[in-house]
Amino acid sequence: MPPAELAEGYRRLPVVRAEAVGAYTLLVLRNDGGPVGSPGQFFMLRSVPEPAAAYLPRALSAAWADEREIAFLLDVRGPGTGSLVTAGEVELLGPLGTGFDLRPGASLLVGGGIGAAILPWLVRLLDPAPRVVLGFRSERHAVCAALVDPEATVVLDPVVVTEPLARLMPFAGTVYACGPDPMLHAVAALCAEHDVPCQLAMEAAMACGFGACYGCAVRIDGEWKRLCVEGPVLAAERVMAGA
Amino acid sequence: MPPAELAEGYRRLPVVRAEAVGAYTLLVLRNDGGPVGSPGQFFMLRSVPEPAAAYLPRALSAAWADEREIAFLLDVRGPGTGSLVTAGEVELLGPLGTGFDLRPGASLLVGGGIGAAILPWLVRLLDPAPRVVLGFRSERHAVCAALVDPEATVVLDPVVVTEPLARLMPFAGTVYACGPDPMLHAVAALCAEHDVPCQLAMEAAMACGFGACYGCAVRIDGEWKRLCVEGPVLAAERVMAGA
Amino acid sequence: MPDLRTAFCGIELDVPLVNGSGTLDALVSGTLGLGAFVTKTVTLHPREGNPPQRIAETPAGMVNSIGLANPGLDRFCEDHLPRLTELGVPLVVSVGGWSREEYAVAVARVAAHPGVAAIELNVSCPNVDTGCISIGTDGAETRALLERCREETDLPLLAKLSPSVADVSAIALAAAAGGAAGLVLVNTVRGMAIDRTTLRPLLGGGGGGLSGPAIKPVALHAVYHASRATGLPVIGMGGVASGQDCLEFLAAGASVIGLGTALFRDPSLPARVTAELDSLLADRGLPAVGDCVRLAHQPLSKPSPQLEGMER
Amino acid sequence: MPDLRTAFCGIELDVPLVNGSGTLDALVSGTLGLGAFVTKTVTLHPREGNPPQRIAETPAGMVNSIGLANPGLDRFCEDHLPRLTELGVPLVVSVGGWSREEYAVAVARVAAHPGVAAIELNVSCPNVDTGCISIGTDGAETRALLERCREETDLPLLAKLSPSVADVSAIALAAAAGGAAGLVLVNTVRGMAIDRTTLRPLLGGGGGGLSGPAIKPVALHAVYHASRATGLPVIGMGGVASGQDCLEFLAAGASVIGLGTALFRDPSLPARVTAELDSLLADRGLPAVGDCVRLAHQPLSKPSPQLEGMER
Ligand SMILES: Cc1cc2nc3c(=O)[nH]c(=O)nc-3n(C[C@H](O)[C@H](O)[C@H](O)COP(=O)(O)OP(=O)(O)OC[C@H]3O[C@@H](n4cnc5c(N)ncnc54)[C@H](O)[C@@H]3O)c2cc1C
Ligand SMILES: Cc1cc2nc3c(=O)[nH]c(=O)nc-3n(C[C@H](O)[C@H](O)[C@H](O)COP(=O)(O)OP(=O)(O)OC[C@H]3O[C@@H](n4cnc5c(N)ncnc54)[C@H](O)[C@@H]3O)c2cc1C
Ligand SMILES: Cc1cc2nc3c(=O)[nH]c(=O)nc-3n(C[C@H](O)[C@H](O)[C@H](O)COP(=O)(O)O)c2cc1C
Ligand SMILES: Cc1cc2nc3c(=O)[nH]c(=O)nc-3n(C[C@H](O)[C@H](O)[C@H](O)COP(=O)(O)O)c2cc1C
Ligand code: FES
Ligand code: FES
Repeated sequence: MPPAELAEGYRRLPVVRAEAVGAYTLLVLRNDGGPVGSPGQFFMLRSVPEPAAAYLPRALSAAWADEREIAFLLDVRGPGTGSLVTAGEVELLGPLGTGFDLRPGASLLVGGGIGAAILPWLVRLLDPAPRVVLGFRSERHAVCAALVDPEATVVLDPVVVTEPLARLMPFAGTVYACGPDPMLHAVAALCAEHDVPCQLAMEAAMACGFGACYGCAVRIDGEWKRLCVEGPVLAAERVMAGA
Repeated sequence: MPPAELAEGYRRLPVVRAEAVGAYTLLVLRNDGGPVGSPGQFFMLRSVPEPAAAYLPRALSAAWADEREIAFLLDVRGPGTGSLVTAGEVELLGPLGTGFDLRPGASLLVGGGIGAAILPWLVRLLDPAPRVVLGFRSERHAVCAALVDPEATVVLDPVVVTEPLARLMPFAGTVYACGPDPMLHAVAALCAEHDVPCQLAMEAAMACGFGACYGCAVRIDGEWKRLCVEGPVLAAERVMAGA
Repeated sequence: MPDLRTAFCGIELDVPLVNGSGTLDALVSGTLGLGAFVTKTVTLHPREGNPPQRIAETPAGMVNSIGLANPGLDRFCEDHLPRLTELGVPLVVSVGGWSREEYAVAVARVAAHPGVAAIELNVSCPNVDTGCISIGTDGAETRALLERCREETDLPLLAKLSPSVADVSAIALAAAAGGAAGLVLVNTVRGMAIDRTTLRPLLGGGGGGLSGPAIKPVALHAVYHASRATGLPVIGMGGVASGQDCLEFLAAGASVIGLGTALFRDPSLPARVTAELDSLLADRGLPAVGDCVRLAHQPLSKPSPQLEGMER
Repeated sequence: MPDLRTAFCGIELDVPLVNGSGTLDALVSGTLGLGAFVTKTVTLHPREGNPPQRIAETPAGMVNSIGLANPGLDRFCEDHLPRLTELGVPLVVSVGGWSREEYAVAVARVAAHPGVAAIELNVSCPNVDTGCISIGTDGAETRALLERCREETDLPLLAKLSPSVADVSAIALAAAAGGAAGLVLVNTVRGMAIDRTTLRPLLGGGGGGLSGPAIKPVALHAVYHASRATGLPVIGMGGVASGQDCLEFLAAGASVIGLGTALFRDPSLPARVTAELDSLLADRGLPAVGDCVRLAHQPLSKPSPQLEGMER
């Protein structure tokens, strides 16, 4: 975010609806025409009025977004996400960070758990239509697969996404992945093995989202670097460097 | 409150309405049939969900109350009262402390500012109907006088309530007063001079309301004592002792 | 049903919950389901306490400047103590003073009373300028105080310490060396409130002590380090408001949990926390509350039954 | 319009607001309307910082264990410093170290650079076990450090102190005696977070530093006492989140206010606080921000224009 926009701070948006999608919750905000960025970037969100139990804002990447609405798919884990899905209004800062770098040619999307949250938007933008492989903990968690791609290949625990993925290797195109760290590392290793370009959308605990707190340290280029500044989407090589 | 009831803690009640009464706000709760006590006792209130800006509950005496509704007249000063008048639900503990001791015979009610808040209920219970003298900072603050008694004598700054009160002395009955400390001391002094029995409803910053914190110290019997345990309504002599 | 009974310095508690000294008057409100009752700190001479305003609300907490208001040792022993020993739960008496001898006199008098389970030495009250707080910031003084009081009684002596020191472990070790049977951590954190209108110190006593959820991380730090350093049993407190908070204090090294400021917001807290603790232990498959104590001192690589069935 | 300009140790600020060291990277986000910029603490050698998790949310605040991540003096001076001096606001460089000589080397190198307005000595980082924090808990060490660094530069030296000591005034007096031109109060309060699932210390560094509104009363206490004890100008911080908070810190003795954790929640904070401060001063009829400084040190009986038109 350019410093001048950042200095204007959070903007307040009304919640249009918050509804269960299996084990997750879809939160839809009415956008005021403000910028939404691109898939893989993220926003910092907090609910209004300030909840006593969640002092810090929460990082979320949009499931889809345009000038009229911004949607998030949430895994409600604690007080921050809990207060967001019951709020009437939320405040949001962003888009922040660097999203996916959409490459020409074929694409393969890999999502694990709530990592699937940010794929619907990507699916809409990719042409030709991507292949999608998703892994979930349970049927309830897998309900959201329909939001991403009704034709997605879905595996459930104990099967891991790298199983179907391996069968698609070597893939002649770009792999875009989002999910828990161990999954991302496995996907990156598989892609490296087959020399397939791969981008990873990562997560870290974030206090600010704009490079101020140094809280979001992730191993990048073999060092602890700020995910909100370098990512959250990173070329797989940068994550694997020295790993 | 008996220990066994106290141990059950706060009870949650829905807000029926919150409406401006001049400079003050009337907050009406739907009671669940729970105990309401008597005029001059008080409740501790907090809004739901917990507001980030008000950790402690707030002490309020009811304007009137029965098994169906409990009403409070509030002077919105800070985050606690502010969150109460915008809440959909509140939690309340009480009735706490000792209220007015309703004496047979004639009565005279004196209220200063938001001190008038607790008089409507008293007016309803007293028989014969009391004389009422109220003092306010401005016309806007005086609007609530109608809730207490449409026939009340109302004075505005810079006139003080002790002016009309002095003209009613010696009063052949009991004086019940609520308002800021300097007013209460002046009323008590006037009553003492004329040997008129007088009860004062006092205020102090309270953290708990049930004798636990020792925060609500007031000069009583010439010592710092807990207002929530000894009062909040006190015989004027106890307040004047050693003052 | 997990077993919530706990033995602390030889005292048997039905639930591992006590009040923080000065945060409950059981003679007014009963003990609300606590496993033991701790009195407000009593001093040799009666103290009226500080003039109002005595409390100020702060973010997620409050600052108080009560100033050790108490009836003094004589009236306490004659009037209060007999009624306190009838409460039906073990009784801990908190004493404070301005010199070693004052403490020693108080300890001897209180210990002479049947029905007192332990004596807590408050060497950490921030609301008096001299005396207890200055003892509790000095390791040698703390040790000497414990040694002197040890001469007066065989009852367990507990040292209540302040987190407002550079190294709480050092003070805890000194208390241990002096013969403390257990530690009580933490007292309030030194703080101050400024009146938003007059812009002068808000509290009658000038400064005050910060308590409530705001100080929970400070308290966990003190409990963790003092417990590791001394190995003594600890009553842990500072901002506890839920069963989950209790679990964290137990893991940090406490074996009994103190409830303070959060009681002011909710007198049903002991009952609620007991229920929450019970179900949290059951979820983890832990048979007794003692199984949580000091977990945070052990590396995670050890087999950790308490994680079974848990998901991040 | 009240005059918000402030002179602090000879540095001219358009608004009396700075960031707390380590809570803003101006090279990424700009200075957001602050009156001066303070760098993250730089050390002689590069530091990667602590492994994650580095931050934990707590009631009305957070605990961090960043571990002084910084590029080291060389890269800082070559790469960062030239860009930082172009920000358009006065620049304060924060330095830390593990010995007096390390600080002295860093001070000399930084001072050699044109465009540095002052140097802040961080003797209070809770996220490293030795070094700066152990200096800042010891008056004699603190004084000797200031004296040694004084030899290297004529730039104003500011001492950034920890509130996690028994007597912050004593450390402040030692810094003053050593030649500190001003004080920066407070660094984070020592704290800890326990992982709610594993029940082990949550932060990669074990313990951490508590910041945010939770510590505001602790910070006000430190500012009030250190300012009274030394008479030095103070940059006051700890949980500031509004213009009203600023007023309280000014009254307690600060002449410049530091914004830290609250910036994480709201990058528009400097602009909002400036507007609020402006209108609060106007409401009180105070012509300049300096008129608030140290008000809390004066008894209320003095004529108090700042109360005119105010009602409790
Ligand atoms: C760039 C990015 C995009 C994200 N997109 C989504 C999304 O689309 N949908 C979704 O459900 N979640 C997403 N997350 C994760 C989401 O931010 C966390 O689940 C959320 O902050 C947890 O908050 P809580 O109150 O539910 O839980 P709590 O556990 O109470 O959170 C407590 C604190 O821990 C921090 N924290 C701990 N672990 C993490 C983590 N792995 N990631 C982030 N914060 C953490 C939180 O920020 C907060 O400060 C994203 C995270 C990042 C960094
Ligand atoms: C027994 C009793 C009955 C009361 N009845 C009423 C009533 O019917 N209507 C009404 O409007 N007000 C009443 N009050 C006063 C009311 O409690 C305070 O105005 C209110 O707590 C202020 O909260 P706030 O968030 O608006 O303001 P803040 O100033 O933000 O309150 C901050 C803190 O200061 C405390 N505090 C400071 N001064 C006082 C004081 N004089 N009294 C109580 N708390 C104080 C509050 O409890 C709170 O913890 C009563 C007080 C008492 C003790
Ligand atoms: C109003 C109040 C009065 C207190 N009085 C005493 C006291 O007399 N003696 C003592 O040792 N501690 C006293 N304390 C400290 C508490 O016992 C407890 O150690 C501290 O408040 C931290 O716990 P909490 O955050 O749960 O309140 C008092 C605390 C409060 C808030
Ligand atoms: C994430 C984080 C990193 C910090 N890094 C430093 C640092 O490098 N050097 C320093 O002197 N203080 C550092 N601090 C302390 C702040 O500058 C400030 O003194 C403290 O956070 C209190 O202010 P606050 O409550 O407004 O955040 C850091 C604080 C935080 C929260
Ligand atoms: S979230 Fe604060 S630096 Fe990345
Ligand atoms: S309000 Fe707590 S003792 Fe009276």
